[in-house]
Amino acid sequence: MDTAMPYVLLSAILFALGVMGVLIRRNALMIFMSIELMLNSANLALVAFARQWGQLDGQMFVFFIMTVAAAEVAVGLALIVTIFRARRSTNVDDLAQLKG
Amino acid sequence: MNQLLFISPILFPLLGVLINATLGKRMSEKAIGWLASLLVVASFGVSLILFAQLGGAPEDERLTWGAISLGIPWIQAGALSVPFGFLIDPLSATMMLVVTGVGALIHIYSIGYMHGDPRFARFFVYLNLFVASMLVLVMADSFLLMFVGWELVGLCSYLLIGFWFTNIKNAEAGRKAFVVNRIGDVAFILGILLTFVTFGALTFADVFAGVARRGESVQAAVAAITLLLFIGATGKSAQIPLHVWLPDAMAGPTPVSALIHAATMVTAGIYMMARTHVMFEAAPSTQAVVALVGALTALVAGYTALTQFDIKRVLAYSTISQLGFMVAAAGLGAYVAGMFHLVTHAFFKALLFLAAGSVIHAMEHHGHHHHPADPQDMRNMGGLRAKLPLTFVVFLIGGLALAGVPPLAGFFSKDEIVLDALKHNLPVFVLLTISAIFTAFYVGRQLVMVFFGQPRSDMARHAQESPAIMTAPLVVLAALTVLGGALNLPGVGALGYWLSPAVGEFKTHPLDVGLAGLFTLIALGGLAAGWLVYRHAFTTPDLTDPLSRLGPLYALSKNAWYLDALYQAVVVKGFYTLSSFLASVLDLGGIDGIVNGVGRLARGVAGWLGRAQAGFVRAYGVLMLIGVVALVTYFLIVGANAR
Amino acid sequence: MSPDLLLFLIIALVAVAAALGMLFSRSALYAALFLIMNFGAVAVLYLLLNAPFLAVVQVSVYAGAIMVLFLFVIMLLGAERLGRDPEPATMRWQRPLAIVLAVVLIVQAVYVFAARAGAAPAVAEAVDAGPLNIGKTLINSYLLPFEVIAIVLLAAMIGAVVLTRDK
Amino acid sequence: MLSTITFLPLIGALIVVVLPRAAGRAMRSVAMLASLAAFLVSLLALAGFDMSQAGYQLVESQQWIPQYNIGYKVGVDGISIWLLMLTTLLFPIVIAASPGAIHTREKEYYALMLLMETATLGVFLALDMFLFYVFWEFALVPMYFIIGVWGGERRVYASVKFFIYTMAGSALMLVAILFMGVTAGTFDLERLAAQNSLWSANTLLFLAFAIAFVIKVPLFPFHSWLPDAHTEAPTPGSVILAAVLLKMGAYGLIRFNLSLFPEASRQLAPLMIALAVIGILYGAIVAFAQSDAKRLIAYSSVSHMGYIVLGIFSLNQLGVQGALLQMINHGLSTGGLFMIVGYLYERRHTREMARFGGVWAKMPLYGALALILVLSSVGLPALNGFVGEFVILQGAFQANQLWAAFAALGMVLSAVYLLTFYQKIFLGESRDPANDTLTDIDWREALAVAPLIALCFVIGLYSLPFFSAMSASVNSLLGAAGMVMR
Repeated sequence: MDTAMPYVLLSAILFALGVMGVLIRRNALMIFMSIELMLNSANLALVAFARQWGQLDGQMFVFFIMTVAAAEVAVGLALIVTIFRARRSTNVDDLAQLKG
Repeated sequence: MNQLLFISPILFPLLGVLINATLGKRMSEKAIGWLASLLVVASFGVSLILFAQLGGAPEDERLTWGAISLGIPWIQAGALSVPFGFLIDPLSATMMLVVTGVGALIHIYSIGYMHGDPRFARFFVYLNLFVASMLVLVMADSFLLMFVGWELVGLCSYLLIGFWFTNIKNAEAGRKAFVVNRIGDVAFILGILLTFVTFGALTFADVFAGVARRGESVQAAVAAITLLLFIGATGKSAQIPLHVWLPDAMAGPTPVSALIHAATMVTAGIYMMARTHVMFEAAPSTQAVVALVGALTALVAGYTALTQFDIKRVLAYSTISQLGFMVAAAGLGAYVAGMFHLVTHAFFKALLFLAAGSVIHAMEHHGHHHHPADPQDMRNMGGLRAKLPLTFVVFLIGGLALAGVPPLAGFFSKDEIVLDALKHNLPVFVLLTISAIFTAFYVGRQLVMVFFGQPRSDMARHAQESPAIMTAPLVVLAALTVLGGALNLPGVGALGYWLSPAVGEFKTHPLDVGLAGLFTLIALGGLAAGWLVYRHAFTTPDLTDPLSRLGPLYALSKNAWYLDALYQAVVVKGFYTLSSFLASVLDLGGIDGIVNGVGRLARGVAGWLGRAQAGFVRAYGVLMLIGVVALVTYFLIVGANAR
Repeated sequence: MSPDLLLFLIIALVAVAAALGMLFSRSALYAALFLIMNFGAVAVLYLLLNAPFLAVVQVSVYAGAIMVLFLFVIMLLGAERLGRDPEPATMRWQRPLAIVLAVVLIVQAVYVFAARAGAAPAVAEAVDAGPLNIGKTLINSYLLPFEVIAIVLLAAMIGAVVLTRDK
Repeated sequence: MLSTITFLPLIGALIVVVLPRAAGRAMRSVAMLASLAAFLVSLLALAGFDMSQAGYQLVESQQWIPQYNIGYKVGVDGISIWLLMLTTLLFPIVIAASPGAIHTREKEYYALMLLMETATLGVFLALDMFLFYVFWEFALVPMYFIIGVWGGERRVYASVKFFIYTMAGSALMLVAILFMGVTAGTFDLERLAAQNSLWSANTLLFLAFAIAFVIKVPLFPFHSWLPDAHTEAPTPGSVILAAVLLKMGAYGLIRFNLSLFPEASRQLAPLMIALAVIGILYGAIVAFAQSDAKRLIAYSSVSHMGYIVLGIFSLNQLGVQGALLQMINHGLSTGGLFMIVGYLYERRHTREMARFGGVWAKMPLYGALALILVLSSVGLPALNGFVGEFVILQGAFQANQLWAAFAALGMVLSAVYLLTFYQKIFLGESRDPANDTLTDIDWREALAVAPLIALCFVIGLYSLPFFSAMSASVNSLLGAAGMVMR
């Protein structure tokens, strides 16, 4: 294959699916997973571009994004657990107020 | 040094203002009163010295001899430069003597009159301030500096009319005087603005030189300027239609009425016209207006004075009427006659007012203290001839002078004015003649009502002569009233020749015996008529005026031609209505309404949008997505076009 | 059709299928498993894209550590069965709209690909992306971000502990 | 030196902030000292100011955001020198008068007051458009809080209205500033003015600036925030608002509109003159109908500020100089009047004029001082107001005789409403028994207004130094703009 473009297309499709997931699911966990999917698709695009231009920087970015994603998951899950303890629910529609 | 001497007449009373305003609380009445009076006397003394020095100067130098500038400009911006410059020429020197001389007498009189007033010191502060301001007006060498004095005397008038301010009526009279004067002042200011735009200068000398040099080319401008200046004069000198403030100004203490509202301040308009006669003479159309307005004022006010009961109101309308004579003289170009009448009027009208003050003082202080009756109502008087012999004599002298009985001062000065009118302007002559008849009549009426017959109230019955400090100035003024005519006797014309460098060509003429006879007859006839009509009036509890039988004619006079009522109904009411309409409807409802309306609209839109911001994360997400899709679509389209 | 392309298509299909499976599975547990599958597929794609190191990291960190964390939480909260909450009245428009928009986004992506992919330049020469080279780059050019990201991880760890601590 | 003046109050504010909450006395002293120090240094600046020079003096220039050629540049010329003095003079006075009006949250209050001084000084001294804008917007914030926290009953409404109205006005100005700065590649005011041919006739840019400024002035019909803000603000806030903040707008009109857009100024001068004259008469007539003393003075400001705009857009030497002097005059007399009304409010807690009457009899000194300020506002010769008004009218008369004649009518109306104001409160008989216990002002209160009154006389009798300091700058401004040089 002499082009990385199909990878980019796939990345876009996965990204869109992730967006859809964020928007149609109401469970905070599911939304969170969809976000992971989106991040992952972005990573794919970056790797594809790195391949396209024959440089390592894209891969470096992916490395950092993965690290940040790990941190994000840790904090995000901790938040979900805390909220679940308080509300007995992981439904984001129940969280429409900006107060505890 | 010379400069200091020249302006010291102004500085003396100002010193009095400073001392009495700051230390007056801790000084005794005597100290306050004499300090203030002596400072004005000092002013008078310096004025006399200056007058003598001016007289010693060669005649053709008298216009410039006393021109001084303090060297520091008052206003200097762009091309506009107004120095503190003063001018002592025959005209202003004469006026200075009148102001400080009569002023000093009235200061002394006030020591007695204001005795015991809780704001004694303040009264003398105001009086001194007035003298200083009036001298600024008189001595100014430029329009703008004259305007400073012009406004400041108005301020003093305001403060003194409302001197007993706890009575709201006095305060309102003061405000009315100030506001009506301000209307005239705005015209004055516009005249000054136009003068500067036309001539590029504001000093009298420069402007007059400009008028002389440019002649025809500035005629229209000069006509407009003089008309505006004259409107200013109608305010200050109480000419129709702006005369309505002066009768109300009688709310002030009587010495104030004598000094400000009879002898000096109200004559400022005539003085100003004499000062700027070069311009008025270059504007014949304005002069015609001036003469007519003056004569009409003389008639209208004289007619009103016929039926007033308040002793001071009679004199007030009489003042307006006499000012009308002077203004008419100025309009006829007879500035000497006008100034002559100004001087004699200052003597006899100050005398009349102070004598009236003596009467009121006697009525107030020696009658019942809890009198419900008005001590100024002539119907409560009567028979005071016996109680107040000295006051009676001086009042009689003043009254006869006012009526124009020879050989008192008023006769000669009035005679000169009507002679000029007869020569130049017949309608004005007719109006002035009728007015003279009225004058004699109301003087007779007043004399009878106040001094003859029997006392008609307890106050009148218990009246006692005023103290010497009040009567002494009366005697001096009476002497001046008797001798004042000598200033400018027909055929001699001392004052006329003295003033002529400043107010233009003068040539005395011998007494016109026919005219003098006619006016003597008018004076005596009017006095007799007043005597006859009022000899037995008001003796019964029925207090109606014998003249009330004239019906509408009486009502017209009694209500001062309904002018006050008209102004009240149209101008004052109209202003109130306009003001509350603008404030509540246009401002709060309209302009502020629009502002708040925009605010409400914004809040409405925000509320509508806010419902989308209910906190549902997924809703936000969709909105974001809409944005993303829109952006992508946009770039697709742009990209497509770019290719 | 080259073998590369064939391989790519198969794996891409797996990835998309897994994503869809995650999207529409009723159970969070299944969803998580579908996501792991997707991540695995993407890891293979990394290999194809000359990123072996990332592929390994993807499997170990993403599919391994992160998703295990997810599974723990799901089981901890007992939320593996997702209740069918009634849609709030004001939000009824939201779900269809989201689907439509997402589809539009996909269509746009495909359109761009169809219209423009032919114009894309050929891929460059592959560089050495082995662990050694990656490590060198990381320590040389990306030292500061590397340090920063370490702090971020530390902060996240502390934050997670603090947040979930029982009062 | 100018930076010292500008930031001395800021230092004072920082000190106030770290003081303990209970140390009210120390806070007052620090605030007083900081503002007095700024005043003293500004006196030095005045002494070092060369009146014959037209350009900016005591300039301090520094790079700030070099990427966009934004600099920190301050300087003073004949146009701003007296505004600088007015500002530094008024803040100590206001701080001296504050203890009577402010009883809560003193720490925040004094800190905000000092911040306000820094901001307003910055506005008058900034010679970089961007810097100017920063100070301009920053001046809003302390005033917003001063009205909103220490104000009267409707303080929240008034402060929000004040903030949003003026903020909305300056939004367009920001756009214009950015546009011009980017187009010209510099934000330096001097360099922008030197190449003003780029926008000289651009009415859109003119309006973008003018709207921001006339709202602040405020010019009819953009005045409706003013009565509310003035009425609800605490006394010191009203004084600063009237004396200093309104001047920012008029100053901006001269500094920016006249020098950057001379051609557009000339084109739009008839409109501005018409609005100014309508404002003069309208403000006066509406003032007459007010029953609240502060509202009356607020509308009188609308009227008086109309004179200033009239003078500015006469576009001649007399008009602009008169306007500049009148800015000082208005600061002195209206500021003084607000303090006077404040004294009464502190004693009686009402501003309804109908509840007073005969106060002069109870408070002789107070009545006399109030009368002087009223007369100064009325425009009585020998006091400051007359000099300014006359010079403005003379300038306006050269520009347009008819409008000037209408403007002169304002002199009658000002006498009407101000004397009515004086009469309702000070004359006649007391209309409320609560007035019986009124006591005359003490020496501290008298001393606070004394400088204002003294200056009223000084300017009224000896305006020479005031005019001569500004004439060179005004001359060169108008000359550079190619305007009439009369």
